Amino acid sequence: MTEILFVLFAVVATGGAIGVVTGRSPVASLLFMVATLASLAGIFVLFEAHFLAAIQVLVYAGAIMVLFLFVIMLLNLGHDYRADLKFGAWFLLSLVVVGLTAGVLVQGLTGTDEAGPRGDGAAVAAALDAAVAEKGAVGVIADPLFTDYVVAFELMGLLLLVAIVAAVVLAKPRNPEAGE
Amino acid sequence: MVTGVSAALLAGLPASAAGAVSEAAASAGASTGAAAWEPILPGLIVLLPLLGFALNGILALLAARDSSAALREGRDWNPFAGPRRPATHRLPSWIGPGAMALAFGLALLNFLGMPADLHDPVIRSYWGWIVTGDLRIDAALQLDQLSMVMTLVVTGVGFLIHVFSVGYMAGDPGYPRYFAYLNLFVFFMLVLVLGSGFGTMFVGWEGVGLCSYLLIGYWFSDREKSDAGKKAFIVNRIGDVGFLLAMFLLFQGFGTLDFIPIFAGAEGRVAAGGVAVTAITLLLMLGAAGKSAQIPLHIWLPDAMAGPTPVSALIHAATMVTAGVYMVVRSSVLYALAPTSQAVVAGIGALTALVAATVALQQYDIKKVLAYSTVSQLGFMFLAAGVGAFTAAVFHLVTHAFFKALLFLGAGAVIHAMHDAAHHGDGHLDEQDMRNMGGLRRYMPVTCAVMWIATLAIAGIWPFAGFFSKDEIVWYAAAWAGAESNPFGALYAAYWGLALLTALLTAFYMARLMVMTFHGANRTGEAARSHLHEAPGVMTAPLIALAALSLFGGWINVPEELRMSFAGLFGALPMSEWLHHWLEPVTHAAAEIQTAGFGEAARTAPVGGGEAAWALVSTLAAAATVAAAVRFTSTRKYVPAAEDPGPRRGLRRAAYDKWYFDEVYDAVVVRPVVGASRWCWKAVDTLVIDGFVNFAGNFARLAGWAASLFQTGQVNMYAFVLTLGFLFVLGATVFL
Amino acid sequence: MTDLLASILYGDWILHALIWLPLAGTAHVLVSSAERARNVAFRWSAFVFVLSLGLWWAYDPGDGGFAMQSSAPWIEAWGVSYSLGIDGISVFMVLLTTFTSAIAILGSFEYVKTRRKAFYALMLLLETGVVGFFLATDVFLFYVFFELTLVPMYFIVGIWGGERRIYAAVKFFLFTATGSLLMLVAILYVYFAGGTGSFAYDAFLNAGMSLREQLWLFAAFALAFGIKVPVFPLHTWLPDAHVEAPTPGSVVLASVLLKMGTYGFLRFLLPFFPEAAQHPAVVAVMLALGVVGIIYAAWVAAVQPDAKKLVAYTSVAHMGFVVIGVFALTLNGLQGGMVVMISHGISTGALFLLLGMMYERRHSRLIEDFGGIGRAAPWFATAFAITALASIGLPGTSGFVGEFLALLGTFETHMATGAIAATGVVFAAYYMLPMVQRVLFNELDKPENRKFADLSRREIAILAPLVALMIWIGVHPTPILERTEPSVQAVLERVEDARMHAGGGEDAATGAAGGFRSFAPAGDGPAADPAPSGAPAAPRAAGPPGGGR
Amino acid sequence: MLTPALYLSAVLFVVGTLGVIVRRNAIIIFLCIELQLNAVNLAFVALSRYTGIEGQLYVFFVMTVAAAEAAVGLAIIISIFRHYETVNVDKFNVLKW
Repeated sequence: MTEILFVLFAVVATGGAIGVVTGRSPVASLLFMVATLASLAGIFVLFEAHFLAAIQVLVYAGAIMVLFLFVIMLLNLGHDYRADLKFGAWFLLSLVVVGLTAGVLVQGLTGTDEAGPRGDGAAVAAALDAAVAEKGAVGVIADPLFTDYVVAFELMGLLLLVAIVAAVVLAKPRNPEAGE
Repeated sequence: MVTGVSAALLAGLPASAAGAVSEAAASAGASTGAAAWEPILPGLIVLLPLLGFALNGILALLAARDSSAALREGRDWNPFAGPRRPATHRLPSWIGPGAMALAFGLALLNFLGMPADLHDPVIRSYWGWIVTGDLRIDAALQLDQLSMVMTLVVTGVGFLIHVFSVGYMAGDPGYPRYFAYLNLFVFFMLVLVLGSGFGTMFVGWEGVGLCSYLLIGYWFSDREKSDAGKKAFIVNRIGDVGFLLAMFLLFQGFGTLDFIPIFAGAEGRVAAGGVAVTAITLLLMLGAAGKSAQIPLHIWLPDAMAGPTPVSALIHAATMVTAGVYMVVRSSVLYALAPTSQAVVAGIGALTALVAATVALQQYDIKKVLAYSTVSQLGFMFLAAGVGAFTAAVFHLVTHAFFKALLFLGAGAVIHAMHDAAHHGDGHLDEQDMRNMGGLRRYMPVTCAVMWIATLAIAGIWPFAGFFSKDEIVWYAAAWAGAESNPFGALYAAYWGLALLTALLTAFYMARLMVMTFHGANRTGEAARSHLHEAPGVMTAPLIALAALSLFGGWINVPEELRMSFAGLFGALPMSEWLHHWLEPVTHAAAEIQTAGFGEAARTAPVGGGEAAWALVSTLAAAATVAAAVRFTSTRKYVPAAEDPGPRRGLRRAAYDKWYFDEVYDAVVVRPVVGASRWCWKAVDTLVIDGFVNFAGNFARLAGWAASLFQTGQVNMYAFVLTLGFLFVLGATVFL
Repeated sequence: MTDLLASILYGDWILHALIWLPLAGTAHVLVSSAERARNVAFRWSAFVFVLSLGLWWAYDPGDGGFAMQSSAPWIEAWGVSYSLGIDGISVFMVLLTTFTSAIAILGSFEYVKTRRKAFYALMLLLETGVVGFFLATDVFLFYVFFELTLVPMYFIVGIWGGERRIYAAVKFFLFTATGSLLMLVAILYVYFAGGTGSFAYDAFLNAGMSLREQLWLFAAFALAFGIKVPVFPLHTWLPDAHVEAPTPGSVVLASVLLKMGTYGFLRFLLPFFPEAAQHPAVVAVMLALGVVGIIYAAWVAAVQPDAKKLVAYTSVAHMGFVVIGVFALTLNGLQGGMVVMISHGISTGALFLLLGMMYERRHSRLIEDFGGIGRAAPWFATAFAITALASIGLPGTSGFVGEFLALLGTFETHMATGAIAATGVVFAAYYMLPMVQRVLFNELDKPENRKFADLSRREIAILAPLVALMIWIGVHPTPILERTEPSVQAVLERVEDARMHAGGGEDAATGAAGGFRSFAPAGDGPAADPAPSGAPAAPRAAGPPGGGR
Repeated sequence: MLTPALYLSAVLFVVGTLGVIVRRNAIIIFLCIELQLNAVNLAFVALSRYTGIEGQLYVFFVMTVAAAEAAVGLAIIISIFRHYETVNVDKFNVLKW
């Protein structure tokens, strides 16, 4: 069952990704992207990462993609498709390089043991399952986040704050009369 | 610190002990000698002119402050205008000559006190000048017979010329500066002649060159005059390189630069006629040629006439230019050991004497004639030194100092008069051109009379001073030509012939000068003529003193053979060959070496006839030449300089143009060096070296430009390149 | 004086004080106002100079080794320490530095009008760097100070310079940095390959490099110092830097920074790599470069239209004398090199100050813009003439003593080189006198020059000590010579020891022995001379001993 | 199931890369970058099963950064669009030299 679901999600994700790249209009690409994100969330669930799957749907597919959509709408780019995709030699060259990269990546990843890189995959998975059972899907992430990684977590907050301020400043329309 | 060192035993020590010799010379205070003579404050002789320089220098700086302030404010400034000169222009009249008088008096005291049989020089060492490792150059004075004679000449003639200058330079705004330079010159000249080694001598050597430079360019606002000073300095420096190299060789060979150990050890240390001593002496001769204006470095002296005339008298006639002769005589031992060098020195001297005399024949500038005459007479001195007649060289140096100083000062008096006349005359009048003179005898009888005495002296007419000294030189050339084992006998004989010829030329051009200046019709012009006048007493007094010296100066060394020539007049002179005996301690070593090498000098000239006979011949010939010149010159019509282009072509034109030495040097040396300098700058420095440097810089810039081609500004491109890089790194981690 | 200094433990603190007091001055300048900056800076530098004067008495030459040594660990893991010491070579360099720094700051009062605080802060920082360079006895520390001097000079040229200041500053920086980076590599090589485990001077002395290694290391060091000196083909940064630098920058550059190169020769190059230093090929190359530098620079100087550039090229010529003096590897040559360094620092520094005064008055450096200044400003002309004469080595001035000794020392071992170099004396007159003539003499034909102001009191105060020093060193250099001699002798002995280890067969001193052959009396054949070729031959041994003073 | 997940991650990543290289629309390039990030997220999540909870933590952080990046990036795009009236990256080439 899991394998079937994985293949299904994988096919949708890959298809969505290709759709993103080849989508005729930004809105189409965006919708393909949402499909990809959603199927990735499904795969997350297969890997017992329920909390992340939820966030993926809520934040990514929901919030961030809507943000993109807003921008597309704001800039009125919905039906703007003029030679957007670079065909020709450039496309072929890129395809070769990207294909090579894929090949090398696959080559590098081939032989990754089902037991995981350290060889104690089963034990880790068991421990993880036990932890989830004990603390719940959220608690298992929240616990290290607020203990060992609290500094990084706080910095993330700071980063978001900075990003918000930056976005406001950058996107603020300049008043030509103000001379700036 | 002032401790007398008498190195009495030095000369007698065997050569192998020369180390101990220099040690003894170095260790101040060790009195090993038996000589009891204590010189009286010899340091003060040197110090007095320096003191004069310091005082006059301060006055000069103070005066210059006023004059430059006046210049800036655009007002006239003439310190001589008021009824009473300012102190800065009054005091030098006393400080300058005063310092000289004191120095001369002190020198005279020492000279009189110096025992005639003083065998070894007295060294007074003051401080270690350059002391490092095995090199020790002391600031020390050496008093011996030679340096005493030179000191007397320098301070004595120097004093007279200082007195003359008081009159001559009156009216010049730079009056104190002039005396400062003049005093400084005397200081350096005394260091030169009194220095106890080549190192100390070199200080004076370059110092007098500096003063010569400053005094030639005394009127520095005049482009030509400061050019002349520069030329003198640079040409002198060429000679100085020879001097320096000779010092280096001497130091290598002897481990010291002091005279005493070098001359005492020379015979044992260097092979007679060897390469080393020949090189040393030739290099020293290069130095001497530079300082004493011998071919090929004589070109600066005629230009040096740009300086005030008393300067020409003091520096470029009486003292500084004879420094080369002094140096050769001082190194007589070395020269005696290098017969080849001697032949070269004599050859240079003879050639210079002849060439300069021919040029003098065709000059119209009174000072140029005298300048070439000086070069010619210096040639005689080198001829004397070259043929081993070191005493004769010094003798001629002394008499020449008298009569040439007199000639120059006389010319100065003439120029002084002409200058005043030119002020009142119409238009431009070259106050030094003899074509503008003529008939000055009427206006300046004293000057005319004393200059005739000097002319007869330089012409070599008995019984004037020049006769004895010149005759001795000529005779020595003849005598050594006949020495049995002289390898250069034929050469010496040729020198003798040249010397005789030159002596006659000398008589001719000097008589020409006198006639053109003082006799015949006056060519000064109507307006100017009434302002011609005799020089003031402060100028004529030194002239008269020098005239007396020119008249009787030769008596200090009347040859034994000619002693009886005075018999009819005063009875035989009691002091025959006095100078010869006086200088014996200095020159005897050289004389012995020469006699050992060449054999005894001959008693007859190469073409027969003894000393007395040739003396008679030469004085008669000189007298005849003077008479001929007077006749020839008087009958010729001279027009004022402005209307005369000079001789047109042929040898006369070539002599008029000084045999084109300046032009040749300009083409062969000056232009190539300047051209090479420019080439070095423009081609090597700017093009090659900086080109390489800039290429390195530009290469980096080029590489940056090439790399910047990737910077298209296209995000896709960047992403692509990024991916490529990622691919490489990934490939490396996966496959390697 | 010595007792007084001992009673205040002068030797214990003076070296540290000389390095850090200028830095304190830098801080003080930065917190004071722009108007007061120059006074503050001058007081600090004058204070440091007065303090340093005690070295004249407190430094006891002894055996020529380092005196007043002190050491404290700095970076212990690498064996780096803060070690200072002074010997006969560095004592005069330090005195020269403190002296010229004070003079240069005093000379900049009218010249520097903008960003005065920064300027004086940099000048004092530069003094710290240079003094530290001369006093460091730890190679790492020495390198740090060497680089530290680069930065202030770069800014001084680049900010307060003339029109092409950026080009000049960058050129200066790149030239020097190139050399010093190579030297850093060489230092690290000695440190690692030699297994010294420490950057101490003595450790480097005993690193025990093979001849082959030494030659490479020598090349790296020689390049670094040769650029700084500068030696002939590496000199082109100097004229540009000098021309563009402000007067005080030129003064310090000429007086002190160039000496860092030749000081490096004496302090590091010869002692660290003695076998390479007396390798015939190396000696031949260095001497040839020195001689070419003397004559070439003199020629190029002679045709410069820009007075400052002319003087800059004369620096190259003067430093050529130092190079030949050093690589002649004779005591006289080395001593001569030392005196030329001191003398050049004084006379060329003074020349740059004088040129700066000319520039302040007329805003031109072109020789042709002047003429007849001797009439308008006689005091200025007097100072200028004396300085110029000292620069061309007239006897009785400092220049002569150094050039004479350097040439003499060169001539002892390398006759031809010495003879060719001696012609530099003529060319010195060839470049200097025409400039003197065209500036001071000739007709006063330009109306602007009639207003050329004579020296002010401040300017007299600047020039008088310089002129006095030129003459004093020229008349009585012995006190200097006797202080430097033991240290110079120690350097020489180290090279000569290596020569003995090397076997002495192919050494350069055979030339010396050859030079003496002609002096041997006939019959005493040179082949019979048993004296070892390295030792002075017989006649020299008979020279006057150094005793009696 | 680990290896297929990693393969998928790789494929998504290169597809995203291709998009960045070949698209001109800045918004789509952004989307492709998000795609790349998600590909990596997938790898993290897959591996967290075998190495520990940290993998998921990193995904959390990546998402935060992605959000921040999207906010700022989109703001920049708006700003650029105002100036150039286009989001075609070929037109933005002042970022050179």
